[in-house]
Amino acid sequence: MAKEKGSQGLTRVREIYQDRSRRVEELKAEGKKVIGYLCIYPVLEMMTALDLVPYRILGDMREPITKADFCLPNIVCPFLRSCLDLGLKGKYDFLDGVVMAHICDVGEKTAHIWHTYLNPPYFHFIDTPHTVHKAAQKQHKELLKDFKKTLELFTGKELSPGRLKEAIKAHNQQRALVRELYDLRKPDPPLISGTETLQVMVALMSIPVDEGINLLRQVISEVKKGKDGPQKKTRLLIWGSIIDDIALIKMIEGLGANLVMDDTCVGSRAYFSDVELTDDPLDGLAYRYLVELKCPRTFREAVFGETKKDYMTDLESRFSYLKDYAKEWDAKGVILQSVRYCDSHGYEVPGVKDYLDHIGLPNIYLEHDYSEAALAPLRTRVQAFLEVIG
Amino acid sequence: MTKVVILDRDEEIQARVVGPTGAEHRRLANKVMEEALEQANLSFAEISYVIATGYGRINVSFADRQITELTCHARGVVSLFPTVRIAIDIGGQDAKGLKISNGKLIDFVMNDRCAAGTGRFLEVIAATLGLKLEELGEISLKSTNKVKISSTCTIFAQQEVISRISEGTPLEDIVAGVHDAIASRVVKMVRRLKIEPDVVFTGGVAKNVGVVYAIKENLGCEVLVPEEPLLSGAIGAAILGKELTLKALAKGETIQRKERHLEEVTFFS
Amino acid sequence: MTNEKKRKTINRLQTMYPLRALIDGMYQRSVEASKAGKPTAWCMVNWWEGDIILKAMGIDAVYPEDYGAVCAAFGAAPAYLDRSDSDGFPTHICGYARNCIGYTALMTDLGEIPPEAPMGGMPKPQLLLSSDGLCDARYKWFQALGRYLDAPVWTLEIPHPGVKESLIEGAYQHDINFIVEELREFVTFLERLLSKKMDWAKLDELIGNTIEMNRIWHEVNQLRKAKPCPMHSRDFWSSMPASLYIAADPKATANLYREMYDEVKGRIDNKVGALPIEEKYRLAFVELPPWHSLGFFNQLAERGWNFVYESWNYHPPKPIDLTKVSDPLERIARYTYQWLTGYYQGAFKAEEWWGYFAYPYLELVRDFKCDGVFLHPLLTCRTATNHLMLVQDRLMKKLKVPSLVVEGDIVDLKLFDPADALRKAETFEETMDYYKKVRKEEGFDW
Amino acid sequence: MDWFMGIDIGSGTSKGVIIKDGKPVAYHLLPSEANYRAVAQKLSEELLAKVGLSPQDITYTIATGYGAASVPFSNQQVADIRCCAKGISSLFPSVRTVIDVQEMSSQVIRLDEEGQVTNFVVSEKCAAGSGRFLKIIANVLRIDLNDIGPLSLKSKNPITFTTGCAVFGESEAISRVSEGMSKEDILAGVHKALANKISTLIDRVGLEEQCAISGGGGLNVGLIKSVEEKLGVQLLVPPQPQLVTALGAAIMAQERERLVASL
Repeated sequence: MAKEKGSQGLTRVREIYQDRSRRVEELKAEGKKVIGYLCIYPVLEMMTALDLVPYRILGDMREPITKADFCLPNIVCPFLRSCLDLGLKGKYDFLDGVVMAHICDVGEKTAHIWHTYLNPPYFHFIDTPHTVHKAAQKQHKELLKDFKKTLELFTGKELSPGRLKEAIKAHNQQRALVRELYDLRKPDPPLISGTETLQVMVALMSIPVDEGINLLRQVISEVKKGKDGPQKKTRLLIWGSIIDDIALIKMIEGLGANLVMDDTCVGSRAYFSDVELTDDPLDGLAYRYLVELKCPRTFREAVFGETKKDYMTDLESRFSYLKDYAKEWDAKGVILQSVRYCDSHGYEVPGVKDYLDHIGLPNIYLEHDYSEAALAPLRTRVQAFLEVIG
Repeated sequence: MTKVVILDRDEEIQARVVGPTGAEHRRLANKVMEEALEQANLSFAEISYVIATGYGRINVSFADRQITELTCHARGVVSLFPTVRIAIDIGGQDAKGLKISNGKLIDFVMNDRCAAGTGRFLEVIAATLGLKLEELGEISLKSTNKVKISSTCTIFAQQEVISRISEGTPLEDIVAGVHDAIASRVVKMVRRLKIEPDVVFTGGVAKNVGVVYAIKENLGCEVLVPEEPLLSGAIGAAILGKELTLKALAKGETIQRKERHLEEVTFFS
Repeated sequence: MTNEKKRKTINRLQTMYPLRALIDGMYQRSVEASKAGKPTAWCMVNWWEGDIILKAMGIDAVYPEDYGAVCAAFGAAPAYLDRSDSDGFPTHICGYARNCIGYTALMTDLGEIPPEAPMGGMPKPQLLLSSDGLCDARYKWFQALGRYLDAPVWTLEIPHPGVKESLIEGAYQHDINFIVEELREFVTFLERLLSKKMDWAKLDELIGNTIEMNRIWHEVNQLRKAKPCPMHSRDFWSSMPASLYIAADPKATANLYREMYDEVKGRIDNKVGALPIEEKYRLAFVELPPWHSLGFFNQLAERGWNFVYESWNYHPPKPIDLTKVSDPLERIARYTYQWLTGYYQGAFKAEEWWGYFAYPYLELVRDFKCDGVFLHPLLTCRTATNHLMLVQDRLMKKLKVPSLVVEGDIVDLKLFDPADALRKAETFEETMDYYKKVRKEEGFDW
Repeated sequence: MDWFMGIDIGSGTSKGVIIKDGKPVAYHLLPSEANYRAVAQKLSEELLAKVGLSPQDITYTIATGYGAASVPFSNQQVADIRCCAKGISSLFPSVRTVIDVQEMSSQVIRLDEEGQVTNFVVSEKCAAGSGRFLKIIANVLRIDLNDIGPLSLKSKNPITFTTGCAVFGESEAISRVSEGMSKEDILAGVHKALANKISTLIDRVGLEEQCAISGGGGLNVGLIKSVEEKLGVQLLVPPQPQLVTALGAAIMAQERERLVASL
């Protein structure tokens, strides 16, 4: 992109990570419209196809929550509280619109509160189903049709299947490049650290897809040259709720580990599944954005409509991909982490642990308050975990 | 508390010193270290390896290496009780449960998120009751009908204790209740490791016979307590230090060491 | 329940007792059924969506959420909570879930219902029927029970559209179709699980009776607009399970509600309120009460506090005519959907976007002329809590009605502090007095 | 007779005030310690001695605060929030918002011209939102509680406590010290943290000037400064902030007719 002021690759990534909204605010100045989206369930392709810039709404674990308390109590997900807090402090005022989905209860409440108090020019709520039943898939497509209607109303443009397919191709291309980048974490030592990878992911979620593609290309070629990459250290996989700040990753890697793979939503969850190009593009989108996304907010069964449940089969069907990740990226242990008060992940923990113990993969569960300072008490746990798996 | 243990190569204790820990970690580490050297009557240069552990480990400027208290406690406890499977350690800052399988730490749980269930809890209560920490144990054993402390938070438990007193509840019953509160909290946490004998109880709080009793009650099994429960972590650290040194020597590697001097650090000029 | 005062501070309805008794029958029936080798199910509250179908298939269900309240009231909960915690479930998850997980773990260890289990306990189920209605903890929780039970989990979907989105052309229809198709799959599944066919005629009749039962129950509660309010929330909570769980034959239950209607109507005609003394303050109670210290309401009653309405989500939907809908499953779908979206028209007119859970209080507090709202955030129930601050803020802005916040929990007895609550309540009276004045000045009619 | 007594048994300190014609004529403070009954008794003896009265001379006594139930000689108990409002408006009739920072909790009270509570919010059961947090940190830093205010004013760049818990806060303070942070920066940080907590309470009930501070927190110039900065308002500070609630209780005793009527 001409606009990218010379600096490229990882330098550019760091610039964007430091000042996420700068690029979209430039684009706004050029007359583009920017739509904020929460979590990974809103369909990006539909926005891109209408020449809107999707911009991921994230929290800030370095900023104390002060404004959100009057409408979202402090016993709910601190990440969502932080997002709302930033919104109420005007940090997201540059957004022309906001789209949120029924990711979980608190996510749903956050959406309505956002709509009530911040009432952006465009607001849409996608009531994403919580099962993957056939009926749910069909419903999801209907919901995307509704989304399409309000988007068209807002932009005054028609969302044609042709443009949508173009957008799908673009986003699939970006996803392929992300996976290519993740492949560079397979060698020992990995060619890129977990910390830098996270910065890349955050950057991608802050700029238009085409710019993201170019950025990824530059990053990949730089990383392949492999200068000043990480040292050999204990290889770990990290699972759990959102990580949108390098603080935790940096701390873990600083204690003598390389995070070589993740199962989180500012990471593999957002990029590891493509959208199938179906005749009616909405079919592929409806399927991918309901069935293929890995967040535990969705209820899954080993065998749909089974009449007797077998625990291990159930765990296998829900978590075997973690075994594959561990194998492919040669992880020696797994860090399970979740922000406090996250039900979707909280209920999942004993199950994941049972599975990992079953396949003999050492693991530790860390719970944190989505606050940089409150990460300190985790140091000793992580260090001891590394001493244990030695 | 800051503890120093100096071992010789036969793991004989040459010096053991316990001093308070305050805001000034580093300065105290230095002070206690000097005492220990005096006791062992060694010069600092003669110490082959120094391992720092515990909450303030990063602040021990002269340590050759930092290792977490979890690993060190495990090692220390194993050296004292080779048959240990579960070690419970309650210190001033935190409480830990260690699962040990043939001498190695395999799993652990810890609480450092909240003062309840740590020694701090007892300190606060003792102060509230105008008692010395050491007195609590004996007093509680007199209790015939211990009270139930319903608040978890230390600070609110303290209020509860105060109102109990003004209600005229016998002191021993209150203290016994407090001991049960901390014990049940810690035991509940440690149960996640699936309790197997032998269970060893260490840390400053293990000096309190009342808590030892409460822990036994809550576990429903015996617990072993070392003579000097406070030192197991330091002993473990020293043993690990020795092992690292011998391993290095065996391989003929040179050992990375910090300079052997206690730089004076003064924050509070 | 526990520490109930003998002195009469609230005029309880006589017609409440037979309704309250039905819930005990629910547990007995289920245990007997299981002894007799008949299939039993554990259900999440699903607002009649799945209950009627189970009934038609002859399954006696119990509701672990209700059982959480039972265990709290009988003081059996702490042991179960501890077990859940030590099995590695976070301590911040739903209190009912911890209670149920602990209970189930214990039952699995023992191979039988734990001897000390209140109400004879919940028997080992053949089916776990969860729902994503209102709260996603409820299907995560049943999923987690897989650790202890081999019963399959079926999760019922209930759409939660936003107010605006629900009015997009075609949205209503696809939401209904969605539920209908889900229910059809569910029926097929049940037929396979129980290897017997659905008796559609019986289902059709049950639906009719359930809707009629709830219509009368709704009418009973409408009477509470009267001043003084003839029925206290405590009578609501005691009578609610009969409707919410279809604890007995809906036709028989309908008659009990009818009798309750007559008793309440009689009180109104004779100007008798739920309090023996003057009704000084009318309050709405939002969320579930502290089951283990209900005596607290007597102390408030002594101060002239009457509780005239409760969380809308424990009430039946606004009446809706479904007689023209022929497909029984579609009738269920429309009925449950009406329960969730019944206030959407009003919300849209008022241009209030605060969502299906919070908005109804705007209409309820206005229609029942409440002086204040008692918010009871349940520290381990996020779903019940996450919208309360919003309710508090909007009611103040829109209606000049203040809210009193008193933290508590549904199972963890430690979290509710009656002394502290009373201290706040005493002060809250001055606040309610003040806003009475303000509402007068601003031309509100109460 | 026209002497009235207000007794405020707080979790930290117990305070008593005697008024005549609405004017305080004697006050006394004692640490609450363990036995509330004893403290209450001692408190009233000291008070009576100061004005040379005997218990019979007191027409009416109202007890309030955490230990109000343990004041055997009181005629009535009233919630501290109401007493606080009453007390502050007798000192500053223009006050519409009062921030009451106590040992165990903080509360923000909105009041009308008669000192009637129009709205209020009490901090959650969390020591970090109360004066207790300050005590804990002062203790860690080995500084007298009375000195932390002035000392914190020296701070150039206060540290940020992002942690929401007093116990965390303590550990965090310890490690900040060992990182070489100055005591004044840490103290200023604590005050900032508490000020943040207070402003979130304010967000719930709204801020209407004039605004005053009461309770032990009112003795701490450091806290007052950070609250003023955070809220952008001047705080009115009574000469004896920790006595406000006891004073209010005494005044209510005088106005008991209204109270009796309302019961």
